[in-house]
Amino acid sequence: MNPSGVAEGLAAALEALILVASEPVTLAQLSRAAEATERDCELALAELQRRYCDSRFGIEIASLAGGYRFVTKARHHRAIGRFAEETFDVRLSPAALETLAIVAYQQPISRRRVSAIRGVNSDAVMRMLAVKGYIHPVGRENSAGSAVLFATTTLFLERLGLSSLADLPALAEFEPSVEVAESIEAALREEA
Amino acid sequence: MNPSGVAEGLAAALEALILVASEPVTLAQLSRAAEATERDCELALAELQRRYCDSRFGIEIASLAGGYRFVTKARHHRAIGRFAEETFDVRLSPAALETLAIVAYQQPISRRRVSAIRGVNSDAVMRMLAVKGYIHPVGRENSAGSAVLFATTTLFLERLGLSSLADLPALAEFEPSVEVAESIEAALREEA
Amino acid sequence: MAYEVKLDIYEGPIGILLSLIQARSLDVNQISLNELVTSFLAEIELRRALDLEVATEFLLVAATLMEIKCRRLLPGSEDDDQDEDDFFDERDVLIARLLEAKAYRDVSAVFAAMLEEGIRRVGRRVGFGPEVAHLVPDPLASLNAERLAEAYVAVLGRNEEPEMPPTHVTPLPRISVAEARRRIAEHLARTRRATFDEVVRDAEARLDVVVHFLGMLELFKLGEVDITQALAGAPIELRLLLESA
Repeated sequence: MNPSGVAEGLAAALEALILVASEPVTLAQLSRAAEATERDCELALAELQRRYCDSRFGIEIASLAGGYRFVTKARHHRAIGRFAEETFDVRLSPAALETLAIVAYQQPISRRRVSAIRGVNSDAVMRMLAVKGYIHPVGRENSAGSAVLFATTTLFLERLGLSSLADLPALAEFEPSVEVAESIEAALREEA
Repeated sequence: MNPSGVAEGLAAALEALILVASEPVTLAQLSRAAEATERDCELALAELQRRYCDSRFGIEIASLAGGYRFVTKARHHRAIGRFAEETFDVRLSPAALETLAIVAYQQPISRRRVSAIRGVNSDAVMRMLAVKGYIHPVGRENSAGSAVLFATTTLFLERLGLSSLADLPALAEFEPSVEVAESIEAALREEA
Repeated sequence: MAYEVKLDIYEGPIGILLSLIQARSLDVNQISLNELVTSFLAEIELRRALDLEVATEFLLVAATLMEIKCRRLLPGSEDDDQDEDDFFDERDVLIARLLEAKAYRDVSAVFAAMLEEGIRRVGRRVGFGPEVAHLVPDPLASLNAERLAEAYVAVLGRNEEPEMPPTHVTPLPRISVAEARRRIAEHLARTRRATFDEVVRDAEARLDVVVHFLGMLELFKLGEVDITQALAGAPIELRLLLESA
């Protein structure tokens, strides 16, 4: 087989592997399964990704959550919405979004700690997020019996279109400005 | 847009639909979701299937069981086997066991309900159990569009050496032990 | 109230207070603590049926708010410095919590936008198709009926862990400030004079006392009662000024 034939065969194998994975597949996993170097895999993947960029394709290979994964192109979302099997509904309530934000930035974190930050019991919301697959238990605070700690999942990264947690918006940019702080303070200072 | 442009857009939409469907998609389903006639869909599908015949692709669109689905080409099965060995390690067993137990005792049951009982998203485990033939879809909750319900298969009964579901162990024998009751009580006390 | 704030039932007191403040900060000069407290108490009223833990959080915030309000109404109170320090600490803690809540709320709006975009590209979650099913190792190699039953019981048992343990059992205030005001007015209509202690003799919870106290201050503002207190800590005496209709 000539070199280009090898590369072509590798690309096809990687494509097959990415199809059967139900989560993003890492370069390391692909390299082991295809018995090829990571370098060769990267080249083949770049070729694959380029191929699917063509508008004739309704699908593409995205780099998400630290791996590669087949996804549909955005412009077909309405057709998919009509097809909606178990519904791909991901609309989250403001409370769920806030909770998710706290877990994302403070993970691993216990339910109790999330509740303390939000100032309201968040167990039900946390449970819902776990059932939906956005967060999952990753351990316990100290030992058996202590509070379960939660972290975000790869599904969370995928749905937000992030390749890793490092790509989350910097929280510092969302810290209230001095004016906001002052207006809140003023609200609590103003005489009746 | 010229006729071929329309067909191209349709083929891309069908491709996207087939990619995300967890069961083979019928022509009727595709036609409804893509808002195109079945005749147009058939033409676009033939074009799609032809495209993936090219050996550069590691995947193809098969028509089977009355529908269309993406499958991997046979020559990549060794690589997929290595990937499967690595992915489905022993860690999965407890999750698989729990999930199967819930389906066995509460069938027919939707994926969502199983996730709610386990408290973590169980879609991937449910799919894997279906792939291994332990469970299968048996209908929908109410009508088209509502959640698919799953039940255990005869293979499941065979593996357990049971002649029917009636032979599943009665649950009364497995009521929570004293230790479990005590640990729950302790948790309550600690909170107070 | 002229403010239409859509409040989420899971928002909690910090979230609600933040929403109320934000709705008003369109015009910072118009923010009135009085209104804020009134709106907040109205929200509490709406949430009476909520679980106890939520109630407790509401109480803590309400108590802080009311304390802030009382301090403003009675600027010349002669509390000692320690009290004053505690008060400012409490207020600062409340402000810090509001600011933290605001940061997460703002970033969660970005999450919402990202998710909105994310759902347009649906990932394949199908996993191994039937053509490669035989390659997947059996996840339940050592399956037997007893293990299955044990697993089922274990899952159900785990579910029984209380999600919202009944930790604090402080009840919500049973009455609103308006109602407290009416009760005080009724009391004074009968007796013309009373001490605050007499008015709140039947109050069961500390917050009920606070609510009555606010009611009393409102009556004072309306010019319906006169309030005197000889010394800090001495009984507060109320005297009816007008016959209520």
